[in-house]
This record gives sequence, structure tokens and C-alpha cells, in this order.
Amino acid sequence: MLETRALNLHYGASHILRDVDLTAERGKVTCVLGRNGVGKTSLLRAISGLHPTSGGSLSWAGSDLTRLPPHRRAQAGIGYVPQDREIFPRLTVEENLRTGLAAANGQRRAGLDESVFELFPVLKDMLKRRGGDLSGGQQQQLAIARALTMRPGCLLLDEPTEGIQPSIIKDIAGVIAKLAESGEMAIVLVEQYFDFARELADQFYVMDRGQIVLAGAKDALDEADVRRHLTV
Amino acid sequence: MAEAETPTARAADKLGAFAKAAKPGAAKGEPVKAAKGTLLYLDGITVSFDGFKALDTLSLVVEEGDLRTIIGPNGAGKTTMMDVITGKTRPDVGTALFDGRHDLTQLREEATANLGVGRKFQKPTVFEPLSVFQNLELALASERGLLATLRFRLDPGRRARIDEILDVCGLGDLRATPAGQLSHGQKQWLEIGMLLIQDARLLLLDEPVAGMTDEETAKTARLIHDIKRRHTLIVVEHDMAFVRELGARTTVLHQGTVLTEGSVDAVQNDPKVIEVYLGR
Amino acid sequence: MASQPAPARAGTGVLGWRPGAADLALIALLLIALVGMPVLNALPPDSGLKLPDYMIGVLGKFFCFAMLALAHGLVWGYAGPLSLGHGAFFGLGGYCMGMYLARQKAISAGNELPDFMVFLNWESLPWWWTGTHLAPVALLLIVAVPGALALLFGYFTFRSRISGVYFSIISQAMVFALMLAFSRSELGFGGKTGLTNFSTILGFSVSDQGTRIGVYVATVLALAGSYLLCRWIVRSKLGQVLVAIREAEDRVRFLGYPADRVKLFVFVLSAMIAGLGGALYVPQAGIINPSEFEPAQSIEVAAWVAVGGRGTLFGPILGALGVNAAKSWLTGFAPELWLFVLGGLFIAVTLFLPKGLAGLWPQVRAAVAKRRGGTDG
Amino acid sequence: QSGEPIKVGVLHSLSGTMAISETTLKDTVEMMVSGLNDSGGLLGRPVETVVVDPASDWDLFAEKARQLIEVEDVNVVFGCWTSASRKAVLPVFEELNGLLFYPVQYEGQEASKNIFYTGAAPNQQSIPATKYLLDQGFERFALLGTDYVFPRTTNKILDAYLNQNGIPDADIMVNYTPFGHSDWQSIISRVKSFANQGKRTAVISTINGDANVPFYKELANQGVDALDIPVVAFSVGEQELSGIDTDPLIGHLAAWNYFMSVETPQNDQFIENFREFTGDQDRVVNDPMEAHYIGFNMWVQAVRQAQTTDVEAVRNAMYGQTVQSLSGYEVEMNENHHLSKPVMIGEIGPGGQFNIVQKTDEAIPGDPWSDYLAESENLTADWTYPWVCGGCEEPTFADAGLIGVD
Amino acid sequence: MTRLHRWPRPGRAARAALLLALGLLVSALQAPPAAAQQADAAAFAEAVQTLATGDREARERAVDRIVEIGHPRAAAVLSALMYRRLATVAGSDRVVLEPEGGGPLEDALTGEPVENPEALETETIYASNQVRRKLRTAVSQVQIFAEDPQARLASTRNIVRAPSDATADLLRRALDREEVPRVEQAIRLALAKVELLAGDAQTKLAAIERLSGSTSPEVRSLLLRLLDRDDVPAEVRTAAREAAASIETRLTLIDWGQRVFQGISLGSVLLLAAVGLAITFGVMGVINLAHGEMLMLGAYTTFVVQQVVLAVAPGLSELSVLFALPAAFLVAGAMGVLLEQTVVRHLYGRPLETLLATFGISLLLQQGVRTIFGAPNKEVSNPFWMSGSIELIGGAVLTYNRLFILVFALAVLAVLALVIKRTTFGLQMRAVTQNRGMARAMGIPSGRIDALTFGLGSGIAGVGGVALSQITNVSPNLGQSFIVDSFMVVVFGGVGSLWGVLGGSMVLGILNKFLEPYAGAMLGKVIVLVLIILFIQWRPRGLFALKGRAGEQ
Ligand SMILES: Nc1ncnc2c1ncn2[C@@H]1O[C@H](COP(=O)(O)OP(=O)(O)OP(=O)(O)O)[C@@H](O)[C@H]1O
Ligand SMILES: Nc1ncnc2c1ncn2[C@@H]1O[C@H](COP(=O)(O)OP(=O)(O)OP(=O)(O)O)[C@@H](O)[C@H]1O
Ligand SMILES: NC(N)=O
Ligand SMILES: [Mg+2]
Ligand SMILES: [Mg+2]
Repeated sequence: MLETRALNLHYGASHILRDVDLTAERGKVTCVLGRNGVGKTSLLRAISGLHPTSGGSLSWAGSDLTRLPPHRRAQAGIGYVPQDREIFPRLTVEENLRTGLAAANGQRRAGLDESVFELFPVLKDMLKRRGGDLSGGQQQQLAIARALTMRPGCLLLDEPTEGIQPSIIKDIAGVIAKLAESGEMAIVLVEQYFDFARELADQFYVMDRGQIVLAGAKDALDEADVRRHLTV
Repeated sequence: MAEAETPTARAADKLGAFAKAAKPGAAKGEPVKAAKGTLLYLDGITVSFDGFKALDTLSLVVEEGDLRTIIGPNGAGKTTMMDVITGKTRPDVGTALFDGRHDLTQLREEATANLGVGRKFQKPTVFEPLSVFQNLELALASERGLLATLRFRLDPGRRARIDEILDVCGLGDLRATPAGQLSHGQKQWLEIGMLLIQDARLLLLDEPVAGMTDEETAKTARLIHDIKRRHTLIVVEHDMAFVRELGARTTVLHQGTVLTEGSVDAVQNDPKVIEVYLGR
Repeated sequence: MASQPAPARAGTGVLGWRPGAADLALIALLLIALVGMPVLNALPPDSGLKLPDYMIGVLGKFFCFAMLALAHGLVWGYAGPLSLGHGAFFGLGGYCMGMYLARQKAISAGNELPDFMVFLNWESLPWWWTGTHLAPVALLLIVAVPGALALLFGYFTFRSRISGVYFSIISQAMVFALMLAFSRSELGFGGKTGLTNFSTILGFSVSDQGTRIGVYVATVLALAGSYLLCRWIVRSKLGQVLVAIREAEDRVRFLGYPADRVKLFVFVLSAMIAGLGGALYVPQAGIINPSEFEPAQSIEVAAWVAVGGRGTLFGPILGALGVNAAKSWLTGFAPELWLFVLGGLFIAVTLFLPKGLAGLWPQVRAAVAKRRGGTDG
Repeated sequence: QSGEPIKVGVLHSLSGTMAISETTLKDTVEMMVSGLNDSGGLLGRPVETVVVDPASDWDLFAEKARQLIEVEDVNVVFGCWTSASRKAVLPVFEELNGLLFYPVQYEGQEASKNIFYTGAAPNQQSIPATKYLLDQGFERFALLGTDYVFPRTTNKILDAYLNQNGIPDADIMVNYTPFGHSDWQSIISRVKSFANQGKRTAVISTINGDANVPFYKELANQGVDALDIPVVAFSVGEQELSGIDTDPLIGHLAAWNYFMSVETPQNDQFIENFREFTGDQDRVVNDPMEAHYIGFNMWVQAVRQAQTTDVEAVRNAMYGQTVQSLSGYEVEMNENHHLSKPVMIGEIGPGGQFNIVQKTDEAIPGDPWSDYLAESENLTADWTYPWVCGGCEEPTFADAGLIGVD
Repeated sequence: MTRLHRWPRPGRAARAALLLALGLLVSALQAPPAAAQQADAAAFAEAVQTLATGDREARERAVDRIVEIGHPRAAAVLSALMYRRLATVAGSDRVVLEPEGGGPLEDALTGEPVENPEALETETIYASNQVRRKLRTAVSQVQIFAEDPQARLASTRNIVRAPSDATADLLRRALDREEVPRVEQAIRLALAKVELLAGDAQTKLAAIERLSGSTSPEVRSLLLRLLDRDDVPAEVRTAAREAAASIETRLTLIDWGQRVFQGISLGSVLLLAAVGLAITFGVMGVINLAHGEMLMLGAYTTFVVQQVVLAVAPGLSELSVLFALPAAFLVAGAMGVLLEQTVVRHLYGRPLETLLATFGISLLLQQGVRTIFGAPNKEVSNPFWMSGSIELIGGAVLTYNRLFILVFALAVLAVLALVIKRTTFGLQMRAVTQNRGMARAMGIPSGRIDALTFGLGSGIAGVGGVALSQITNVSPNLGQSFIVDSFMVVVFGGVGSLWGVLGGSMVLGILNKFLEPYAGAMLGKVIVLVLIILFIQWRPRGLFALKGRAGEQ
């Protein structure tokens, strides 16, 4: 279980996250919604450790991650698909995927898990192409596949459908659901595409101006309520 | 000089007026005849990288005043096509005639831009250390020459125009914020704003609503309907709801060439499109 | 919002220094330099404040370096390209002046050829020395030659979109090539020794203290003029375009700005300012030789700018003055240690003052603000 | 000793490319000064060095020279190595009427009133060395030099000298390389094929500084044997050789006015003192150091004679001063500001020392104006009445200033 | 100035000395044995004494005298003189020598071992060039009949250096006896050279015929000299002209080959100088101006290791370069790690600031080394297996040190390529440098990887410094003289590409060597620099640039 308690984050002098409490359980998809600029990405960056927090705590599977550097968090099982993909541009697709093995404990020798290619067949064709040469959507697929090779216990997805063609979005939805169902993985999904989110989510958090303004299980939330927070 | 009009004031009410005579989808390699009033005419464009053809004898015609949506699988070549139009990528073969006179494939980026081709990039690129306001000021339609730039004055008319666009993009409060500090979605809006204020004849929008909320998506659609009366637009998107909302003539690219072309409905129900793109 | 949100005065802190303060500081500095120093120099020798004669020359050289740094900072700090070859323009300007001075000396000795040519058995003056004995021609060449090189180099380089480290390194290649070429005695510029042992400038004896002060004052004024010119440019919209080019050159092109031409303009202008600085340097240093073209020398110029503060106009001036003063003092005061101090300074500045000396004040203010913000945030 | 210290400026590069050669000269002057103080100072006053670092940068040389004279008020400066640096400070010394002791062999064609040249003039080094080669039957010469004024001028003189001795231009090859040149492969193979034409060939090297180590290494590796193609160098001394394994170089030559290997008691003493002073038992000494030794002692004598450190008075007192050189010769300062010195030719021997194969019986007076060049053969340098000029064909009868004042 | 100089290296010198001894023994046996022996012994002792104390001319005469007398010790004494193993003993008129191949000192006259040699203060007798030339001639005349064919070859070569009629006779006699084809051919050639100038027209023609296949520039100039003479018949003239022309053609070809080798070898030096930079600059993007100082550290490590080996295990001194390789890697690598941890680490993402900081570091390191080791050069000797050269036809030579450096440079590059492309560390290193944050998010410990990467680049530079110490100055300025070239290589080749470093260094090396003969070293370099500038206009991202989108990021 991933748990943040009173998480705070600053960019310089501006206070971006204010006392964010969030819980994501294994086997569930936890969806974070909110308008542009409310701090969703910042929240994921705080969890992955890429931006230091200025207060609060974070734990995963019972152990405290608050003070750990990002690579230790990754090794502890936090996988991250960032919003702007962050592909290693001059590594080939295959090498991009291999970077995930650093965190996949015990898997380093085993090599790549072929199953990602079932989800993203285009990557299989492009193993030797450099990541930076891929089209935007291909890069997005690569970013997801790369995170999966880490075999994370907790997967953070920042708008994973952005720029991806509809048919693959459907597949991704299927995979997310499957991963969650297997009960192995906690999934935190940041999404603007409401229908997609609604279809997958077990639990919602709605953010506004750096705060959680609404939270609850899917069934417990009123869609109109949520939508209200998503409009200006 | 751009006179101030308020784009948001116009409702998206003219879907119907947009009906254009459907042209037969050009088969691969077959040249398309350019009609009168054609603003952009891509003819047999091929772009290859190490033997891989990102565009394969692509031909496309866009009329003056057209709104054209382009969809297609990831890697179909949509962004590459925009790269060719704006002079970022030189095709191996083929020409891109603009306004019937200028071959864009022979021009440098700035020349193309000065002919009136504006672009919003797939990955938002703004000038990070400059404020939102300054980003817009840079994009503001004006003489681009060296001396003109040196003499440029921000008169009240221009200021008003920037304020107006800030409003449209919902960035009014952030006008003094360095663009580097914007969130992803805010950068998207800034880019759109920069495109609008450029007052170009042909606007290329690469995935304008990626990362926007549904409401913002709708707002963008309205915006596009509004400006299409004065500009020609090519919009690339994967968000089919948005594409439907635009309701424009749609071209489907696949493997670097035109798979089919037609109204949104026709395209959506095309089994080939469903096969390669929409999924079942 | 102020009436003119140009980058240098946007007040966003992005470009560092608060403009008014920089201008005031510079005005104060130049006033002291312009009036104070000559006055101190004119004091009687036994008064404790007397500025030794030679200090005027030393200060004058610093101000020449400041012009070079200003020129470099204009390109690097605003438009982005990091030149590791700016010594080329400084040196060329210097050589043009050196040619004039060498001819003056030859003429005063009744010769057609400067000493070193006589020495190497040259029969007649090579064509590239034509007219160099005339002050107006020399003055023209001082800006035209560096400008022409910059135009040539910049035109091809910017057109080919050479940027980043590639630009830096080939600019280094340019200055290195010049160094080797000018070291060749056959080129007719005095080889490795260069041009030295001058007698008169514009008819005045170069060793006369009055002439010295004259050249010194001219230098300070030239620096002030260059500063104003640069300031005007970076505050115009062109300055914004420059910053935009620095950040995302491609994007600027897609907006229709002629990025190459803009960069070229600034680069040539910068070369001319550097050339003028070099020209004023020569009568004060008493020598010009190919060591001005040494790559390390040009790297040092970048170091001055960085120490002073990249992205400002005031910073490079401050950096050049500060580093050179430190160097001049230390080579006499601690001849065996000065490289440690200088090296340490460069490291310390980068680590602790990322925006250079000019960024010190805003940095302090930001730190204070942050502390305050932290308590109430 | 009491009173205001007498200040001695030291203007040698302690950093940059020339530090390799010049730091030892700084050490030498400091050692001499400390010795002088130990023995009671000068005119009853202590002597103090003012060391500055011109950092191998010739503008800085000029600036530092000015600083030494104007601000530090030094009475004399010992400094410079390359001719280029000397040319840079010359106007400063003339303008401020300072006094410079320049300790390095140089190309001549210059005689400043404010400089005492304690190194060799061409007729004390390059000409005798070339004559030695001619005497040994060499008929073909490769003149290799670093491209600057010393090699250029030296080669110009040697070219004229060789021509006058019946060597045609076809048998003279001239090549210049930049400072610090490090890839000598092709030049040495060219020299080898130049030498391979059946005539006995020698190399005359005016290669300076850093370029020498790679030069000699390549020479050794390409198997250029001193028995076949000897190299005689004018800028290579014990100091330069200490960076090279000299085994393969045995027999190559150098010409100087002093070698560390001369066997005299004062030389042994000097070496011992220097090693003690620097705390390094492996330090070598060389010709420019000896030149400073001579120059410094002469200056001290002149000051004592003049009873003042005033430049004019000391300058006048310098003429005719004699000092026992480390090699046991009596060397004298002439009116043309050059010394009479012995000339020695040595072959590189084991351990980087030179075996002296020829030395003149007498000290030879230095002549700054070469007799082998048309433009200078009639020039005379003499700073005493009636000549009073650094280079003229007839006496000027000008006021030499202070002559006769004690 | 007191010890006998250290042993000459094994190899040519030793071999020749051995043969000299043998050869002289032969002549010694021919000397009148019984009667004159007493008198000879006295004369011999006197001559040896003269060798020790006489002036140059006296020594030359003494050499003649010793050859004449033919004393049984003559060979040993002369070879000892030639190879500087002959010494005087302070405080006595005794002359001693170190025997061929080592062993205790022995008395020069008697060959008896010297008692208590440590107590003696000896001084090597130096034979000047003149004397040694004399010795060499004396030696070759005897040696042409030596048993070792190698010695006969060498002697043949020496003999024709100063041809005379007597030489022709000697060569003919030698030819009669010769059985080894290789030597026979050499003698024939030598003879032809002599006959070319001395013989009648018929002999001359035959000689020209024999020489026309030669590749020696010396032969060509002999032929040309023949053309200069008035007393030569027309047909000889024609033949000589043709022969000279054909030699010329061959020489030109050889010359080109030689230049290519020189270019490649210069290229390999550039490669070694630049390859470390390919990591710190090419991969990490740090404009590392302290790179040159890492080379310098490597070179100084070589010096220190050499001193240590000389002190601890002098027997291994010829191998000290090999010990220096890992040592230099560690020293420079450790310095790299230290710098990364203290300075560079704080500057990632600010490449231009690293330029300033590393410039500062370079000043510090330079002055630090100057303070510790002093400004003058340090001696690093070449081991014997890296000294000398292979002689090819036509006077072309391949020097061993350059061959080694070439092979070594390629090996270093290959190892580096393997590390980068094939190992996990290499992958993580590239990932970290391309996107530090994301690499961390992928579980890669970027701090450690960064430090190791910078350490690797620096360590490799240190290893390069070991090689450079073999061909250039070991001085505090060493780095400065290579830094500009290193950057040129990396940029010319294409930043971030190992192939680029290889291609860049080789192209620049060869270009340089082809321009140098026409333009001179200085102008040649200027032209190369201008060509680099022009080339970059054409390929703005270097020879091996990444194309496409990935290259822009
Ligand atoms: N590097 C930065 N420096 C300063 N402020 C920043 C920075 N990055 C983001 N911000 C600010 O922090 C706020 C939250 O940004 P964040 O990226 O977390 O939003 P988001 O919810 O992910 O938005 P979006 O839906 O557009 O991706 C925004 O208002 C943005 O302006
Ligand atoms: N430099 C390159 N080298 C190799 N392949 C490239 C290069 N540049 C682009 N490609 C390939 O060209 C194809 C077209 O890319 P493009 O970006 O135009 O696609 P797109 O239609 O915009 O896709 P998306 O919807 O994902 O943005 C992709 O398959 C991409 O991998
Ligand atoms: N005078 C010299 N050696 O430069
Ligand atoms: Mg976001
Ligand atoms: Mg795309």
C-alpha cells in the first residue's frame, strides 16, 4: 500500500502541494483528477522522489520512503511513467527498456520480459531504433513499456493515454485493469480523459490548487461533483 | 497589424457551413490535382530515415479556409508531414506548394513562417525564461526583420491584443510567470495562444488538446471553429471526441500515406480505419 | 505591468540584476574611472593617495578587457553561442592599431618599413599594410577587420546551424588558427614577437603620461558607449528575440524571425566592440603579439563573463575588472600561488554564485525572501 | 646591514610554457641575493628580491616590468628568457631608464642602453659552433628552428656565414616549426633523406623549449646517430636534457659559454650551493644560470664601485668590470653591453652532461651586430663617449651622461 | 660524475660489441706472437693510458695504435671505449672496464677482476664523436669478415659511407667469401655504389644495372652525381638518368606510404589524447577543460612509478611503463571521481558553468604539479622494447614506440567501446547522462554512475598520459598542449561517438602529415584548422553525427 501523509511541495517560493493525503492499495486503480496546473504531476514527482518534498511523509508497503533518493524508491518498487515521456533519446528502444532492469531485482540476468511486446507490438519492430526518433505516441508506449520492465509494485501513470491512438488506448486500459486485478500492483493514474479514468478507477482523488478536494471510491462519488472540480 | 476581435465571442455554430465537396481519397502515389483556391498542395512527398519511409509519396490538398483534421496511428507520419510543411525536414522527393506559388520544401523555416504558416508543436515548446506575456509578444504578428525588431514598440493596440489572447487561453493570472514554470496543460494553452496571435494564414496544430480536460477540449473546439473563418487549419488529434466536435473533413494517414479521406462519420465507419486505428 | 516588458527589465529575476541598480553602479564606476583616477594620478607623489603613473595604463588595460568581456557577454549571455575565440577579434583590432603605431614609429625614424621587416629583408611593404599609417584608415580597420572576420565566420556558421559545443570548439579552432598564422614570420606581422616598441600615436608620444591619460579616458568612454549600445539592443524587442534564440532557436524560426541574421548582427557587433577594445589596449600595453590569440586566453574571457554574471551586461564588465585586478595583484603579491587563487575563484563562483557576481545581490534577496516565504508559507 | 633594502627585481615566468626554463633563473637570483646578504649586504644595506610572475605572457612582461620599476622601485631587474619577451620589455626599460640583465643567448642585432646582455651573442655561440662543424668536414646543413626572432635571425646569419664559407644554398635546408611542436616524424625523415645524398650532413638546431624533448625522442627512435648526422643545438642545455633519456643521444652537440661539467672549484661550489639552496640534490645548472651568476656579481661590483644604485652611475661603472666565471675564465663587460666570454662546444655524454670537445683559450668579446650580414657589418654598439649608441656607423659624440662620475 | 654509466641496452649495441671483440681477436691472432710481445704489452699499456688521459687527437692516434699492436685485450678495450664501459680510477693511473654483458669490473690491461670494486671511485672515459667514428671504421673493416651475418651486413653499410678504392678491394674480398645470400646482395649493392663512381664505363653500366632496382635515396643521389660529371659517356648518362628516375618513382611511393603511417601514428596520439574526452565530454556533455591535466597526471604517474621501480626493483625498470598503466588509470580515475564528487556533480545541466569550473580545476592541477614536482621536465625513459625502429626499404622507418602507441590506442578504444555498448554499466552510464532524473526514477543510482563515469573518462585520459609520456615532455604544461587538439578531434568526429573519435583522429593525423611537407608544420596546422571549420559547415554535427530527431535532443 502506498500512503502519503500531509505531503507538501514547493517550487522555489510557490507552494504547490498542500498537505496531500493519498492512499493507493495493491490491486486497485487509484485515479487522480484535476484541472491543468493543480499539481497532479507534482504529486507523482513527489512520490517518485524526483522533486523533494517540503513536508509530510510517504510510505510504501509499510516502509518509509520519505528520505530515500529516487533510485532507491524505484528499487523498492515504484515505477513511473512521466507526463512528457522522458525517453532516453539516444538509447535504442531495446536499451531504453533495459534500463528498467536496474530496479527489477533479480531480473537483471533474466532479460527483457517479452510480454510488453504483446501490448505494444510496434516496439518489437523498432527495437534497434533510437528512442528519440520515435513518434510521440510511440514514445508514450515505450515509456509505459519501460516502466513495466521494472516490474514495479506500484505504478505511477501520468496521463498515459496522451498522444496514443484510440485502439491502443483500449489495450492500455485492458492492461491496467489486468495488472490491477492480479492484485500485485498498486496503480496511481493521473488522467484528464475522464471516460478512461472512470472506466478503470476503483478510487478517485480530485485535486484543486494543490489540495485534495474530493476523494472516495468510484461508486461513492457523484460524477457531476467531480466534473464541477474539473471545470474552471 | 491584427485588429482585435474576440474569438471566444463567436460560438461554434457553423458546423454546417463547413461542408465542402468531398474529394476522392487519393490512392498511394497518385498525384492529386490542385484546384483553384488551393492553399496547400503536397505532392508526392517521401521522407525516409535510414531506409524507413516515414512519409511515402504523400499527397494532400487543403483549400483556403479549410479546416482539416488528420488522424492516423502512432507513427503514421503526421508530425513528419508538419515538419515537411514548416521546413524542419527536407523531403527526399516531392513538393509542397503553398498558395500555388511557393514550394515550401525549398524554403527555410523563417521564410515559411513569414509566408503565413504557423505551428503548434506536439511537444509544447515555449521560451522558458520569458514570461507568458513575453512569449505572446514575441509571437505577435509584426514585421520580423532585423531593423523592424530593433525598432519595435509595444503600442496600446498590440498590448490589448496580447491581453485578449491571454484571456482566451486562461493565462491572465500567469502573464508574468516564466513559461518554464507552467504545467503541461498550461503550456499547451500558451502555445495555442502564440499560434493565434501570430495571425498566420495556415495554422498547423499537432495534438492541441492532449492533456486537456474535457471541458477545455470543448473550449478548444469552439475556438477552432471561430478562427477557421479567417484562417486555414490543419489539426492532428487522437481524441476522436474532439475530432467529431470539429466535424471537419478528415484525412487518415497510415504508414506515411493517405489511407482514406472523408467526413468524420465516413472515416469512423471505414473498416480499414477501424482496423489500423480505432480498434474494435 | 510596466510599459515595456523587455527581458532586461521585466523584473522577473530571470535575467538577474535589477536594471536600475546595474546602470547606477556602472555609471558610478565609470565616473570614478573617468574623473577620479586621473585626479588621483595628478596628486603629488608624496601624498598617500597618489595613483602611480603605471596604474593608469594597467587600469586602462582592464577597461579594454571589460570591453572584450562585454562583447563576449552580449553574444553568450543573450544570444546563446559561447565563443571560445573572442580573443581573435580583440587581437585583430589590436593588430590594426599595432600596424598604425609601427608605421608611425617607422615614419618618425625615416623608414618606409617597420623594424622587423627590415630585419627580415623585406623589400617593400606588403599590400596588406597599405594605408595603415593613416589614422582614419587605422580607425576604420580596427572595427572593419574584426567585423569582417565575424561576418564571414558567423555567416557560414549560423547558416549551417552550428550551435552549442560545436560552435564553441570551432570558434576555438578559428582563434588557434589565427595564433599559428600570426606566429609565422612570413605573414608580416612580426611573428611571435608581434609589434612593439612604439613611439607616437596621433602625433603624441606614447610614453608621455598625458598621452596615457588621453588613451585611458578614450577607453573609459569607449566602454561607456559600448555599454549603452548593448543596453539599447538588449532592451529592444531584439533583445527578447535574442533570449528566445538562446532558449529555443528552432522555435524562433518557426515564428518567422531570421534567427541567423539576428545572431550574425549581434556577433559582428560584438566583434567590433572587441576589436575596438583590442585597439585601445595596444598603446597601453605597448605590445601586440599572437599570444592574444592563445586559446586559453579566450577561454579566460568566458571565465570573466561567467564570474561577473552571464546574461547581464554589467556582469561581464565586473568580471573582467575583478578577475584582472586579482590576477594583476596576485602575480606580484603571490607569484607562486596566484594560479591556485584564480583557479579556486573560478570553481567557487560556479558552485556558489551560479549567476556570478552580478547575481550576488538578487541571490541574497531571493534567499531572504525565501526564508520569509518559508515562515509564512 | 641596515637602512632601506636595495631591491632586485626578478622577472621570470613561474607559470605557463616558459616556467620550465625560467624558474631556475629565479632560484639563481634568489640564491645570489641570499648569499650577498649573508656576507653583509650591499653598501651596508640589505638586499631584497621582488619576484613577480609574468606567466609566459608577453604583455604581462611589459606590465610587470613597469610595475617593478615604477611601483616597487627596484634598482635592477634580472629577467626574461625568450627574445620575444625581451623585445616586449625593452621599451619599458628605455622609457623608465631601468636596468635589465638578460641572461640568455640571443640573436644580436640589438644593443639597448638599459640592457646588459650576459648571454651569448651570435659570434659567441652559433658562429663558433658552425665553424666547428665546417672544420670537421660537414658540407650540408639542416637548420631547424622554432619560428621566432632568435632562430630566424640566427639562421639568417648562419646562412650568410655558410655561403661565405663555400656552402651553396642547395646544401642548406631551413625549417621552422611552432613553439611546442610535438610531432617530429616527418621533419626528421626529411632531414634523413636530406642527409642521405652522400654529403656529410649536420643539423643546426635553434629549436626552443618544449619542442626539444619530442624532437630528441624522435631523433633517437628514428636512429639518427650522432656519428652520422650530429645535431648541434643552441637552446639545449642540461636543464632541457634532464627531461630526456640521453643514452641514445650521446654525441649530439651543443654550444654554450658554460657547461655544468666544467671542472673548477668555483663551479663545484656553485652547484653545491644551488642544490643546497633549492633542497634538491638532483638539480642541474646551465648556461643562463651562469650568466645570471656573472651578471649579478658584476652588478654588485659596479654598485660598490659607484657607491650608489643609481642606474646611470651603475651603468657607467659596469664597463670594464671583470668576474671569474664558473668555468674559470675572466669575463669582462664591454662598452657594447655584451660580455667577453669563452665559447665551448660539448657533446652529450652519459647522464645528460656535456663532454666539452672544444673550448676557446680566451674569452671572446660579444658582438651584437653580425659581421656576416650586410646591414649590420658596419654597425658598432658602444655606450661610451664618443660613440654613445646601440648601433651606428660613426660616433655620435653625444653626451653619454655621468661618465667619470664615481 | 663518478659512477660507471648504466649498462647499454641489449640489442644492436651489445651485438655489435660482441662481434667487434670476435673480429679483433682474429686480427690479433695474425700478429707476431712471441718476440715482440714484451714490447707490445708496454706499448699497449701506454696507448690505453692515452685513451684515458689524452686529448682528442692523442686518443685518435691511440686507437690506431691499439689496432696496430693487436694485443689480445685490444678488442675488449676498444669495444669498452666505444660503448662507454671504460673508466679511470680516481687516485691511480689504472684503467678498468666493465666486461661485455655485465659482471664485475676488470682491469683493462690484464682482464683480471678488480678487487673490492665498490670502494673504487671510477670515471667513465668518454669517446668523442671523432674517436668513435674512427673506432667504427676500424671495427667495420674487421667486421666484414665476422661470423655473424648481421654484423657483416652492418659493416657493409658502414663501409660504403666513405667509399674509396681500398673499400672496393675490401668489398670484393668479402664478396668472394660470402655465402649468405642476403649479405651477398648487400655487398654487391655496396660494391656497385663504389664502382659507380670509381670504375670504367663498362663497370659503371653494370653497376647502374645492378642498382636500378634499389630503393635507396643514397643510390639515387649517387646516380645524380654521376650526371653532374663531365667525364661520363653518353650511354652511361642515359642509363643513370633512367635508373635515377625509376628509383625516384619508387621513393615517391615509399614516401607516401611513410606519410600515411606517420599520419596514422599522429592520429593514434590524438586518439589517445582525446579518447578520455570522448567520455567526459562526448558522453557526459561536460566541457572538461581539466582533461589535459588528467593526461598530465597520467604522465607524472609514469614518472613516479618509474622512480619507484628503479628504487625498489631496478631489474624490472624496463617494465615500469606497464606498471604505470594501471597506476595511472587509478590515479587519474581517482582524481576524476574526487572532482566529480566535489565540483562537477553540482553543475549537471549547466554545461557552460562546468567549463568555467573545470578551467579552474585545470589551473589548480597545473600549479599543484608545478609546486610538487617543479616546473622543469621530468625524465621518463622509453623501455628498450619501445625504442628504435624497424627499417623498411627506402629509408622509411616505423618507430617501435609509435607502433606500440597505435596498437595501444586501438586497444583502449576497443575496450572502451565494449564497456559502453555491452555492459550494464555502459548502458546505465548513457542513460544517466541523457536524462539524469528519469534514470534515477528507473532505479539507476545516478550519483554513483556519474562518479564512475567521470572517473572512467579521467582514468582513460590518465592511461593516454602514460603513452604521451613516451613521446613528449612530462611537464606541467603537457595537458595544455593537447587540450585543443583533443577537442578538435571529438568535435570533428562527432560528439558522443566513439567511431567519431577514431575517424576524427585518424583523418586529422593523416591530413596533417600530407599537408606538412608542402605547407610546413605551422601553415599545415592552420590549413587543417580551417578545413575543420569548413567541414563542420557541411556536417554541423561532425563526421559521425547522429541523424534524425534523436540527435537534436
Ligand atoms: N518547475 C516549476 N517551477 C515553478 N512552478 C512550477 C514548476 N512546474 C510546475 N509548476 C507549477 O506548479 C503547478 C502544478 O503543476 P503540475 O505540473 O503539477 O500540474 P498538473 O496538475 O500536472 O497540470 P497538467 O494537467 O497541466 O499536467 C502549476 O501551477 C505550475 O505552474
Ligand atoms: N530520425 C528517424 N529515424 C528513424 N525513424 C524515424 C525518425 N524520425 C521519425 N521516424 C519514424 O517515422 C515515423 C513517423 O513519425 P511521426 O512522428 O511523423 O508520427 P506521427 O504520425 O506524428 O505519430 P504520433 O501520432 O505518435 O505522434 C515513426 O514511425 C517514427 O518512428
Ligand atoms: N634568446 C632566445 N633564446 O630566445
Ligand atoms: Mg501534469
Ligand atoms: Mg506526432
